[in-house]
Amino acid sequence: MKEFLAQGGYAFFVWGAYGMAALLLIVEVVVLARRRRTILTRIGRLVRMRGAKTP
Amino acid sequence: MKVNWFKFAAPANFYPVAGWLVSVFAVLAAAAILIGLYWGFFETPSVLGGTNPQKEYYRIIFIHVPAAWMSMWLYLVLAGWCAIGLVFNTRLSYMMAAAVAPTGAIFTFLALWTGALWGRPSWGTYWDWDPRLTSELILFFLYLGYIALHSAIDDTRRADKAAALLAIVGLICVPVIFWSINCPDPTQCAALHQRSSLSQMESNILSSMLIMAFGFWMYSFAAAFARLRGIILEREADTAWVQELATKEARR
Amino acid sequence: MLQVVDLACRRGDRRLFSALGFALDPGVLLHVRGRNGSGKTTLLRALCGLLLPEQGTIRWRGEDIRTLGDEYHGDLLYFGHLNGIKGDLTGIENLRIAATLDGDRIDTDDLWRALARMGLEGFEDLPTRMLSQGQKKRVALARLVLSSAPLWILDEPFTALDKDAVVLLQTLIANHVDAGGLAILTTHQEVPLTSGRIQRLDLGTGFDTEH
Amino acid sequence: MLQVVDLACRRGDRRLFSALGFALDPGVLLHVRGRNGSGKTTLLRALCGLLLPEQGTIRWRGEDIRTLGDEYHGDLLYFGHLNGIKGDLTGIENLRIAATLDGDRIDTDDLWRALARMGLEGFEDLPTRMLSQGQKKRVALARLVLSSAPLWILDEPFTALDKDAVVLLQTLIANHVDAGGLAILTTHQEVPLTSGRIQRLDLGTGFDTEH
Amino acid sequence: MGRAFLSLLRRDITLAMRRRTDVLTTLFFFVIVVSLFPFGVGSEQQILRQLGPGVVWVAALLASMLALERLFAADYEDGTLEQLLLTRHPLSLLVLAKVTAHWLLTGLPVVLIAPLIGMQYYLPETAIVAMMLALLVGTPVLSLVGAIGAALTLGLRGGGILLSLLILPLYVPVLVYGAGAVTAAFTTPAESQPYFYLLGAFLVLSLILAPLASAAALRISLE
Amino acid sequence: MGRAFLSLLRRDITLAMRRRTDVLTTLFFFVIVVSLFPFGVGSEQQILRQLGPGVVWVAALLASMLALERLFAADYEDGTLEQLLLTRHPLSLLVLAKVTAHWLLTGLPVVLIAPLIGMQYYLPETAIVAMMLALLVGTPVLSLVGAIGAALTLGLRGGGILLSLLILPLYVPVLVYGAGAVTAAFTTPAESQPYFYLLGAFLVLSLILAPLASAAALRISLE
Ligand code: HEM
Ligand SMILES: Nc1ncnc2c1ncn2[C@@H]1O[C@H](COP(=O)(O)OP(=O)(O)OP(=O)(O)O)[C@@H](O)[C@H]1O
Ligand SMILES: Nc1ncnc2c1ncn2[C@@H]1O[C@H](COP(=O)(O)OP(=O)(O)OP(=O)(O)O)[C@@H](O)[C@H]1O
Ligand SMILES: [Mg+2]
Ligand SMILES: [Mg+2]
Repeated sequence: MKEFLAQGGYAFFVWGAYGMAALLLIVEVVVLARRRRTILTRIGRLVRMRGAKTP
Repeated sequence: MKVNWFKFAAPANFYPVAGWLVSVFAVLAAAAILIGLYWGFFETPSVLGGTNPQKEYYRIIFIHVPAAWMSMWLYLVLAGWCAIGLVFNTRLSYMMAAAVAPTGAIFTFLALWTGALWGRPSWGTYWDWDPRLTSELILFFLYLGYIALHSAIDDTRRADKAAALLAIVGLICVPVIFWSINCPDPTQCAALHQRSSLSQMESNILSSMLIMAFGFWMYSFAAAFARLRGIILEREADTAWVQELATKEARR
Repeated sequence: MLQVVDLACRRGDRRLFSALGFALDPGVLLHVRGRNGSGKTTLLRALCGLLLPEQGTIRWRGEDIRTLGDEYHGDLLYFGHLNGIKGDLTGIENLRIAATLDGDRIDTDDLWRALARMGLEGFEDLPTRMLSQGQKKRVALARLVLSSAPLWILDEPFTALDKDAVVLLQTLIANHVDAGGLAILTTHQEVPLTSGRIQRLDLGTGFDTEH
Repeated sequence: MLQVVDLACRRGDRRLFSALGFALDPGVLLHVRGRNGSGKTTLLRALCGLLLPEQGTIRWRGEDIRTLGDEYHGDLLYFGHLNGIKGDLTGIENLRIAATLDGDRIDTDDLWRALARMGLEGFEDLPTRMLSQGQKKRVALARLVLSSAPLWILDEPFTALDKDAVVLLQTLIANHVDAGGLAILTTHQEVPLTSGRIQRLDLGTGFDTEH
Repeated sequence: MGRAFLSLLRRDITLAMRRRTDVLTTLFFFVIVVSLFPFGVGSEQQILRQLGPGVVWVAALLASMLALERLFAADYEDGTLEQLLLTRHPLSLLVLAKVTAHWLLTGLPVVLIAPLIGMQYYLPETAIVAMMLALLVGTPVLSLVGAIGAALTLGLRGGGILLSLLILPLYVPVLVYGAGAVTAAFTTPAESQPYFYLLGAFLVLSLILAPLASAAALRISLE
Repeated sequence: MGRAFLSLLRRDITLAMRRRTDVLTTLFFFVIVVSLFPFGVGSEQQILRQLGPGVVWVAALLASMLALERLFAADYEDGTLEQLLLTRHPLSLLVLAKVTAHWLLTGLPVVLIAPLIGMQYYLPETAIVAMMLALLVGTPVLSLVGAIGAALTLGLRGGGILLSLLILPLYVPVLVYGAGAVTAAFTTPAESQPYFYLLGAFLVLSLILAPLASAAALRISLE
């Protein structure tokens, strides 16, 4: 295990690369999921506000 | 039976289709990336001998090369949607373009970042003004230009068209730029063209890299469609179907 | 001559008007009315082809203005909220360039006469940046004196003008319409429009004012 | 309260007016009239201290405004031909900053009320660049609702406003004057000014219009 | 059509001449940027000579770009651009007139002052001649390509700096071959010929495409 | 008074944030200008290292200057500047608020990205640290001094380029000592100390004088 993590002494480079890749992709996925939800709740609020005003 | 493809060009109809596509591509991407990583880390020799003495850091190749490929491919996709949008004036294609751009920029950045981390152990420097690296940097600037212009204009219709025009101008310029950097001395261009040597690669490495590339490709699809769904919702906020959807989601 | 069919325009995320349709014959003055923010400027810009409407077509002499393109522009004279004159050029220079670009061949005497007609005698040779608000507007409006375009589209042309200039502009518009031209204008001021045939178009209220 | 003695202003190489003198007591509305280019804007800017007059002094509560400096500015509210609002900020934000810089401590509810008073309900949260010409003007004028400055100087405040807004603005000015404030304004429109005491000042004709 | 072209060209030149500084300032900007470098880098003859072509071209790029920012902006703000859109003439022709005026006022002076700069950087004579020629062919390309960016960023806040983000990457080929031509001419002038062919090709290409693209961008920006 | 300062500072930052790109674009301009040079000069490590400090400082100068152009211009055009003049607060305080916002948005990001640039130019680590410090002290001076020029050229056509003519010469001392500090730190960090003292002195001086001068210039420009 230790050996695997060490990557033959090049841990910084290998994990640096993979770390950044994982970070960016995960952040993108999270941001995308969150964005959809915030948009929907915002629109929902707008609809409710409008609904309250008309009667 | 005749399928009316134009029906799907309406955002309202495409929204549920996109939702379905997202899950399909996400599953494919996850599978390919997991397989590729396993193969890449455990089934490839840790030291390459012969003409290409690389150590463990060659494992960066499994993200470096796929990311570089995706960065270029996605720019083509971006420009393609932009061109379709400008010619046929379809809203959905502009939305597609806007959905692809950030993912493309991310992959471009990844190619640069991983390349830099590879360059240090391999060439002894993080950065070099090598043609390939430089043109990737310029591609990054083109992506950023598209995104920056799009977000600087807040009338979405205008933003779509202006950014689309920029992407296409960029596309016309890309070959010129690429070639000018690759060939700073026009009298000796021929000598500079042989560089990549995919065929000499160890077959295990090659196949896991190709699997990773496939995974990244599927990931791009998934991310683009997911973003597209958000964009559709944002832009169609005052239509009945979005409002219905929003109230339904809120109740849940 | 000008025909508008089922027009709808959107600004930002609000639809301003839809299913708007009207037809104008030569010799008509159309007065577009509506509150602040009701979409008058938007409508006029769409009629010029400066803004792509969300839906609907605009026809000039039976043809879509999108296909007519520059040909339509040749028949059109538009005044927006901005004056469209260069502050660094004199009144004469501004007018000469505007006339040349309009394709009118006009000699210098005509230019001087037009400016004099607008009450700018003695100011023709000053860079327009040195003029007062109303004088700038007068320079811009001098184009109306020279223009041979059949269609005038004027967005609030009376602002900043003093009483004399308002009367003068009314006369110009009346003459244009009486000679078979077409004019479309907006104004909040109560200006008695003295032309033969006036049509009115009321745009939906943008919002309500309480007081 | 405001006293003008032997004022002369020059713009470019023309003297616009000279030996101008008047004094205004609290509760007076001064209507400055004159043709385009007669020097109304110039006079107003000189009264604000934005423009150094060629000759003469302007006194506020007995002291020269040059020596009063920023203290005078605290008592003053000026509207020029430009609106003085940022297109990228919303109406609320614009108003809040203006109020803070004026030194008024105003809570957010007051801001919303002021905009509602100006008929901008529903538009408070939009960047003002997305508003129509008249709506922008309304945002700018909302400062009048909040202001506690005794001296208002307004250069053509009625342009671009629709009828409702004109009436509203008239009411605001009348209230201000009735409460002992001072207002100086120019306008070409025939607006019946409904305040108690109105003084009129006619600036010499800038030039003549023939028609 | 020719009359409209000429009239607009003359207008823009008159406008610049009215503020006499306008013409000179681009030039001075160029000269100052070029002269700043020795302060930062030191004044060793060998280094400066190597730097010369690159610095001159980067400075020319920046000067062209800086002036470009105002290419349409002034017309946009006072409403004359709107009026240009509504004339009977093809917009791309009018754009070409404006770009021509812009080049005459900013590109040409840079070409003419180049020999002086070359001397500051101890360039050999052959290189100086090549530099003038390269600038003569290259700077119009900069103006033409930049016009697209200027049209796209019209009326946007922070337009100037956004403009640089958009068009500087597109300037790279001109920079590479422009500077390459000068460096190649250090010894024998003949060696720089291929560079000139390429620069010429860029010029032809951008003369054809850039006015069309700028016109389209203007229409979008004014919507 | 503090409230007015903060409120204006917050306003300017909000304005920039509204267009999220605004903050990033200055940065990218800087990065792009720095990246252009290798295209013109070639990519030899030895040359680039020598160029590094000079290029970084010249690019910082230009980035700061370009953004400065709009420091007062936007407020001038929409009439808010007029209103600022007519508040009860001293104008120099308000100017200082605007300059502070400007530096936070343009100077600070440049300082933070400097290490990356240093690597592109193969600078040694000591030099990179010195570069960051020098930029941290030097860029506020650029903003402060530039504000005077921005105020003077307000409302003039071709202001941007006139501005550069006025203030670039004033920037030269900062450039010389800033680049000097970096070069001196190539070997031993201690050698660059005197440069830092000088830069610090410039900063104090300009903090005191520049707001006053800019305020005076604004009053003249608006008359
Ligand atoms: C910061 C940028 C980059 C750096 C530092 C970098 C570095 C490297 C290194 C060190 C290798 C190992 C192969 C060798 O040693 O020759 C490599 C391989 C490769 N790179 Fe990059 N690269 C960068 C950007 C790019 C870009 C933009 C592309 C795509 C156009 C790319 C495509 C490839 C490919 C296809 C290979 C594998 C093929 C082979 O040479 O065997 N790289 N890269
Ligand atoms: N910046 C300037 N430089 C030189 N002269 C100017 C300048 N601005 C205005 N003038 C001159 O001063 C005179 C008065 O201008 P001013 O703007 O005060 O007029 P006004 O009464 O406000 O007119 P309007 O009703 O058109 O607004 C004008 O005749 C004009 O020629
Ligand atoms: N650039 C823009 N972006 C988004 N929305 C806009 C824009 N310009 C105007 N609008 C919106 O469009 C509506 C109509 O604007 P328009 O300028 O057409 O009104 P108008 O009838 O001319 O009003 P006014 O009498 O005040 O000139 C306004 O309510 C405004 O909110
Ligand atoms: Mg309007
Ligand atoms: Mg006036």
